[in-house]
Amino acid sequence: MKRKWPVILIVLLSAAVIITVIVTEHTSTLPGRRPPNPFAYDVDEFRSVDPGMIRWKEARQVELDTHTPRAIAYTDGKIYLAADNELQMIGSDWSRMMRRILPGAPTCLAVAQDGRIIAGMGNHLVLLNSDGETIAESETLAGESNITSVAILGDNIYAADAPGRRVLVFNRELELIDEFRGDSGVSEIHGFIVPDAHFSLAVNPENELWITNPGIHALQNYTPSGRLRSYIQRTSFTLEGFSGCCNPVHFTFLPDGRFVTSEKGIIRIKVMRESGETESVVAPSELFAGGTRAPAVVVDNDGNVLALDFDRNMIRIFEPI
Amino acid sequence: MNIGDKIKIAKQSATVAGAFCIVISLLLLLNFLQMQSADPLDSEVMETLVQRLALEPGNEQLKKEIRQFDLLARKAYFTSLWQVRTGGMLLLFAAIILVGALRIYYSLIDKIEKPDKEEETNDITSRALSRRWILAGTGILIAIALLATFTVSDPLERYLSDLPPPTESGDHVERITITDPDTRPTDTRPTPAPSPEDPETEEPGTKEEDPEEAPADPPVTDLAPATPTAPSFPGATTIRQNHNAIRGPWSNGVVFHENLPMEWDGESGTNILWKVPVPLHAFSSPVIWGDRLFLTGADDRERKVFCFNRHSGELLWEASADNIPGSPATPPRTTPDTGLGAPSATTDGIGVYAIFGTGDIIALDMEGNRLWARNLGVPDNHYGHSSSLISYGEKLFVQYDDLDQGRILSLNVLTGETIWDIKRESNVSWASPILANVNGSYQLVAKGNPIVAGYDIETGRELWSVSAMAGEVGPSPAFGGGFVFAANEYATMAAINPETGTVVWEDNFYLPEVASPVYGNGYVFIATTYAVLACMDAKTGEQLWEYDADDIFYSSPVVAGNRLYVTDISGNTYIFETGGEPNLLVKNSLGEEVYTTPAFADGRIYIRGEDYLYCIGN
Amino acid sequence: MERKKTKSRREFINSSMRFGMVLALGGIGGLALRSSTKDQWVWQIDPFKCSWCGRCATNCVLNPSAVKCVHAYELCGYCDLCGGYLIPGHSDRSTAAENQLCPTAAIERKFIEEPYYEYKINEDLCIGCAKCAEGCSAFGNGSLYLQIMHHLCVNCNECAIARACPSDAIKRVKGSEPYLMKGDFTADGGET
Amino acid sequence: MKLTSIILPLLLFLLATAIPEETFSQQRFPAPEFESGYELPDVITPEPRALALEYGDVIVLLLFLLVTSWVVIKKRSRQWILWMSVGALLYFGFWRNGCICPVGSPQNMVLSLSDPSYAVSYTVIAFFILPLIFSLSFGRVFCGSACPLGAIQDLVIVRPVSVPVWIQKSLGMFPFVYLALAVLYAATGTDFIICRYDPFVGIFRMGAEFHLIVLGISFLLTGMFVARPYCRFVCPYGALLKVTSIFSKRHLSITPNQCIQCKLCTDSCPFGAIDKPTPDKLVHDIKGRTGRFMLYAAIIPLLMLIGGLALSSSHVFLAKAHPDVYLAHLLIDNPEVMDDLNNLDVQTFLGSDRTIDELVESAGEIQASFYTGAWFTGVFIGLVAGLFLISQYIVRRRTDYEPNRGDCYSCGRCMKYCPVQK
Repeated sequence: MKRKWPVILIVLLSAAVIITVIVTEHTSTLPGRRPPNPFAYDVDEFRSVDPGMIRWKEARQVELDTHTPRAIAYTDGKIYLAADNELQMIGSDWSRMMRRILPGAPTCLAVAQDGRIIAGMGNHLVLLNSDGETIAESETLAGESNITSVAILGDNIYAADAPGRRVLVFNRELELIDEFRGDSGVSEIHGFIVPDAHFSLAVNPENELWITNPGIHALQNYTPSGRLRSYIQRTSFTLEGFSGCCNPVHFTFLPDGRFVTSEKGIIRIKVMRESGETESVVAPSELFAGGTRAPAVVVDNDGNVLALDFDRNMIRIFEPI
Repeated sequence: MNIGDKIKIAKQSATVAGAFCIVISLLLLLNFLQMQSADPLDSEVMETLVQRLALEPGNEQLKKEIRQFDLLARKAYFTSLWQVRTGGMLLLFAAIILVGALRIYYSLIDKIEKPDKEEETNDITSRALSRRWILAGTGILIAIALLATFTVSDPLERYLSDLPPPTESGDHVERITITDPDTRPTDTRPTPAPSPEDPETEEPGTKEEDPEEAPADPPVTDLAPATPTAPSFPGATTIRQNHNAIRGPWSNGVVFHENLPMEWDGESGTNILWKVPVPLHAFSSPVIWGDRLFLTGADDRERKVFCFNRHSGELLWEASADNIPGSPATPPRTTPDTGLGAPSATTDGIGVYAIFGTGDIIALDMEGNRLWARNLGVPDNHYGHSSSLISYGEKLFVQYDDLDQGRILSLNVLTGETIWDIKRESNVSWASPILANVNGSYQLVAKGNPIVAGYDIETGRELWSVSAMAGEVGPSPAFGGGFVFAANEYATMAAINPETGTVVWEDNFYLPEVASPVYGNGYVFIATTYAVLACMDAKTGEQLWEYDADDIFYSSPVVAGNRLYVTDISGNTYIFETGGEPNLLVKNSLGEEVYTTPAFADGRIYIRGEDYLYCIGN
Repeated sequence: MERKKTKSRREFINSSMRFGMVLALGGIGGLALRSSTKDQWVWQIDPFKCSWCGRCATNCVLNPSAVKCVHAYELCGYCDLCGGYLIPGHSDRSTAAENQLCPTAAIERKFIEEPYYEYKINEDLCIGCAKCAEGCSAFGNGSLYLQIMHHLCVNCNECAIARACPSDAIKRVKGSEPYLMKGDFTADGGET
Repeated sequence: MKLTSIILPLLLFLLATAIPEETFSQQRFPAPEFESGYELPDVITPEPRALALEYGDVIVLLLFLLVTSWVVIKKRSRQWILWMSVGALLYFGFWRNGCICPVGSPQNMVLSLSDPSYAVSYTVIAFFILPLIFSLSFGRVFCGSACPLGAIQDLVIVRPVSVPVWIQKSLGMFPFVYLALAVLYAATGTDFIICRYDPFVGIFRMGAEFHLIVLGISFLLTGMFVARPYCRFVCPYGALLKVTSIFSKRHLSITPNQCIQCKLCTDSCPFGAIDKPTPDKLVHDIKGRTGRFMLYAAIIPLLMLIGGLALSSSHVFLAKAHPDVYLAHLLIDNPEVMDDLNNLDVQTFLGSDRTIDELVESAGEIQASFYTGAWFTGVFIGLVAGLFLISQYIVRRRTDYEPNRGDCYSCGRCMKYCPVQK
């Protein structure tokens, strides 16, 4: 009997330890009881925006009844939306004026003054009339090509081919007449570096052709014949420029010629002066929480920014404050 | 080696192994604590060094320091990893030896076989004890479960019942869905197939309907069975593109057209595209469908509907509202400032519908052929009936408040049959009903005296009602920004939430007598009969500005985009920018008195003056 | 005589109970077989759900963790300025320690040609802390992401990281398709 | 390892050829065309353990069970069992890192029945079923020498003390309670508590979180004096084995021939699993016993009802083990945690695209399923308590020393001590 006491003591002690361990293990692993992340990498400071810079407010959200929005364009009070495999024309009162199934999945859109619509279909272009009927089709591009952006300037149609890292020039009959890769020989600027499927071009109100060079965080102005005229290059982890791999993703112009740029990674939309300084923020990244894709942007006649939010499947309208 | 030696060896090796175990365990524990307290990878020293470098990017010395520290830290980290792994192996090894030695030791000293000393009787008592403890154990378990019940409350129900769901974004973002002309609710509507008994089964008020009228119906009766799909009624999109009722789509004072003319002059003819004399005077306003514009006119002898080509001003046809069963032989007495033609017509592209002060209501097709006509009973109205019509789908809505009773009817636009007819708590009124899209479904909002109420358009059921009006109720309600706005002289200006039927704010500084309020882009505008145009914040009712016009307002203001159009009775149209500041963009004179509300089309404004109908455009 | 009776009764109870249990076992087994797979389950991280909380590094039963960073080379931009490699505010875009984000310097940066750089993970050094993955997602293409390395994973019946994962990104996947690859949007990887 | 290194590239190759090339070229953005001839490195994706090896584990288990049965019934050798348990410890424990193991398998079985998206693999079914079938045939041969958890405990028994019968009986209920809770938590998709609190898996892996190591060492320390504490008082799979073993067809017997009543075997069994011959008193007390038996049998439904009521009323407490429920409660009760930037779980949730409404809804559903589940659990626990009680009134007439079929682990110690030879 005497010799049993230490044994019982040890057993009781162990039992106590076992129970304590199980209870502490249970409680310490409940959500919210775990320690903070020792490897925290705080990118929030790059996300946060000085409220004074936000000079736009989100006024409306237009929910789309399609699954996969693909591209947006705007001309004369009408929104052209490519979603799923159809093309829609939406009036300024948000009534649908046209809805038509396209022969494929569009990747980008542009609308001419006369109402004709040019849709990039991955490896070729399609010209549609204002009712969405196909008028002409370009030849299918050889090799790996994906037209991610298209714009009309004068008699030419410019299409950005991201995998090809080139800009294709078509005439109005959709015949390929030229292409250029951006290597202009001006200073040490490299040709188009397109590290992912985002390569965008647009024409500003002064009829200048601007093309992104996302690999070096630049917006470049080209002559219609494809010679580099000028460029803006801003690399920065902060709001001051574009950061990381391949920004800006989309851009467009305000009526007075300022840039509206849309970035991925830390998703945000901001307005940049023609000189390259960030002027204001249209939408900080918290408005795109959980999102993964940079929204496509267009500007309407009133100077509001319309952002096609791919993740939320809606058009979001930002008005200047 | 005898058994004593074996025991000795086993004992010694157990002791050594045990001590070894303890040492290794302590070392491991130490290592563990060290790793816990100072994770070299998350070191503050490193952080400060890097921060310093950010300030002085060129400091080579600092860089060198960082590199050294980094190397050290990583070395330490991987060394401690190695230590843990090796320590664990050693511990395991030592533990195996310890256990083995102990087993041998005990098996050696326990070789002596001892007889069992337990008493036989133990069994019964131990069984009793077991039972007790099994019961006790069960009791403890249940006690723990019950205790747990009381220590934990279920907040989910509280959340679901009490808390309003915390909205993550506090900003007010308007949600829009794209309206689609293809998804008309009326498509699935059962086609009205009038059977011979139908007119007889109507309520007493319409009993007088003459069977002779039946021949007037053929276009409809033929149409319905012949084409089972029936005429499809315009959806919201199409209605928006037209000006189907007074004050535009839904009678709401908001139009959706672009490129509207900004400047004109009636005297010099600047931007007056055409101007035609009004064939028959009335105070009704023009309505537009496609390229047709409709007007009504009335006097004691005749009541007529006119159709114009809105592009050229050519009179396409006119139709008389005569030979209507139940129509009074002598028209009721009215005052000159109302007359028998005060209500405006409405159209849906299939027909045009007009009502007159006699209680006659007539439906014509787009070519002027009569579809049906009936008399709703002569209104008992000391000024004259003036509520305008509005239709949606197959329903035509008539606000018919007179001195006798408050009443609202819905008629079938194809047959004129009553769909529903409700009495309401209202005195005589002169306001017109509007349609408001509340949470995706339309309701009819009608202002009376004293109530402002919303009605289910399908059944006429009153959805909500607010008693806020007084006096002689003339202005119609307006809807926008989620609120119904109702204002009347001698009463109040009230913003009503139609979802709850509550007054959100009230104000009575500026009140209209004739012209209806209008909502646009967050503001409400009121045009008064004392020549003041006032603007308020639609959310709060805060008065933002007022503008003193040349003359008083009878014509209702209309919002198009970010412009406000309002015309005084001298014929001056003021165009404001909708906003918190009075920003008069331009003032245009027509040179003729205007009591009606203009109609808008793409790039065009149509104004009915006292004598002429004007088309204004660039 | 009586004893024999009880014995046979007991045997009867025994064998009928045994029979019942065999039936029950067969029933359970059959039910389980109805929704069974000949494949095995392994744990994997859905890179599209991962929120880079760092618990993969601290909560795995293994030390260092079986979670490692993998690099979808196809997705990588090969940029000079890499948000997954360089700390923000780096003094220089070089491989020196003061510029590196990775706490164990497990990412090897190599110049390929103007203007491209290769980033390669040294798996032995990687501890699965997700710092680079977070940087790459915030600033880049998201080509750096975490996966559970199956030659290291002991395939616990209940993964300790899965329990700790705040974004529910760790799930069981079929052993025949044990990785949820980025850059391959063919299966359920891209659309979920 | 050799095998994997051959199979691995083969599998990779098969995998690559199985996916149509087109999808790759379309969906993957092509890397830049490097002029220097640089080629993209391959993404390293080592394959998991080959399926064949998993099936190999089943075969190893089957072998262990077969050989142990043979040894226990025919060969009657403690030595064999000892070495086999060392083998099981090395193979299933240290080599296979304690996973896969039948002890946790009921959870997988239950999950596959409750969650249609989870299909249980054949291996797990085999691991769950095989020991039970052997237990129905030959007693708990799995515990004796195939279970790594049992083996590690068995090997550290140094100085066993005899645990009083009443402790053994009352604590013996716990495995059933534990099993019921484990089923509840597995069925609701909350947790695999058996695996989570498995004390030895950390030792098998030579690494775990600190407190789990402490747990393992505590169990082993206890196990030096109280033999097999986990098996006897915790193991939920043991509960299943116990029930099946009671009705086993053949069972280990202490003596190959006539018992000589030397009582040596009772002393040899560290688990108190040897039934003595029935004392005469007990045999003669049959009348009062039957009455009590009937009384307690009548009480069982009442116990089941009480158990069901008690457990179901505490379903919210039980459900809080589910992270969703816990988080929902946390966010409702302490909304200020939303501002706590260090609270990763809350912050991650807020950053996700789930709304609190959705979370509350899912938590509500989980709680509802816990309510139903807790009823079943409670009723089961009541039933177990009742059966434990009435079993105290069952007396089997025994003239010899016999192993208790439910509690015997087939370790063979008694056979070794038995002086009777064949």
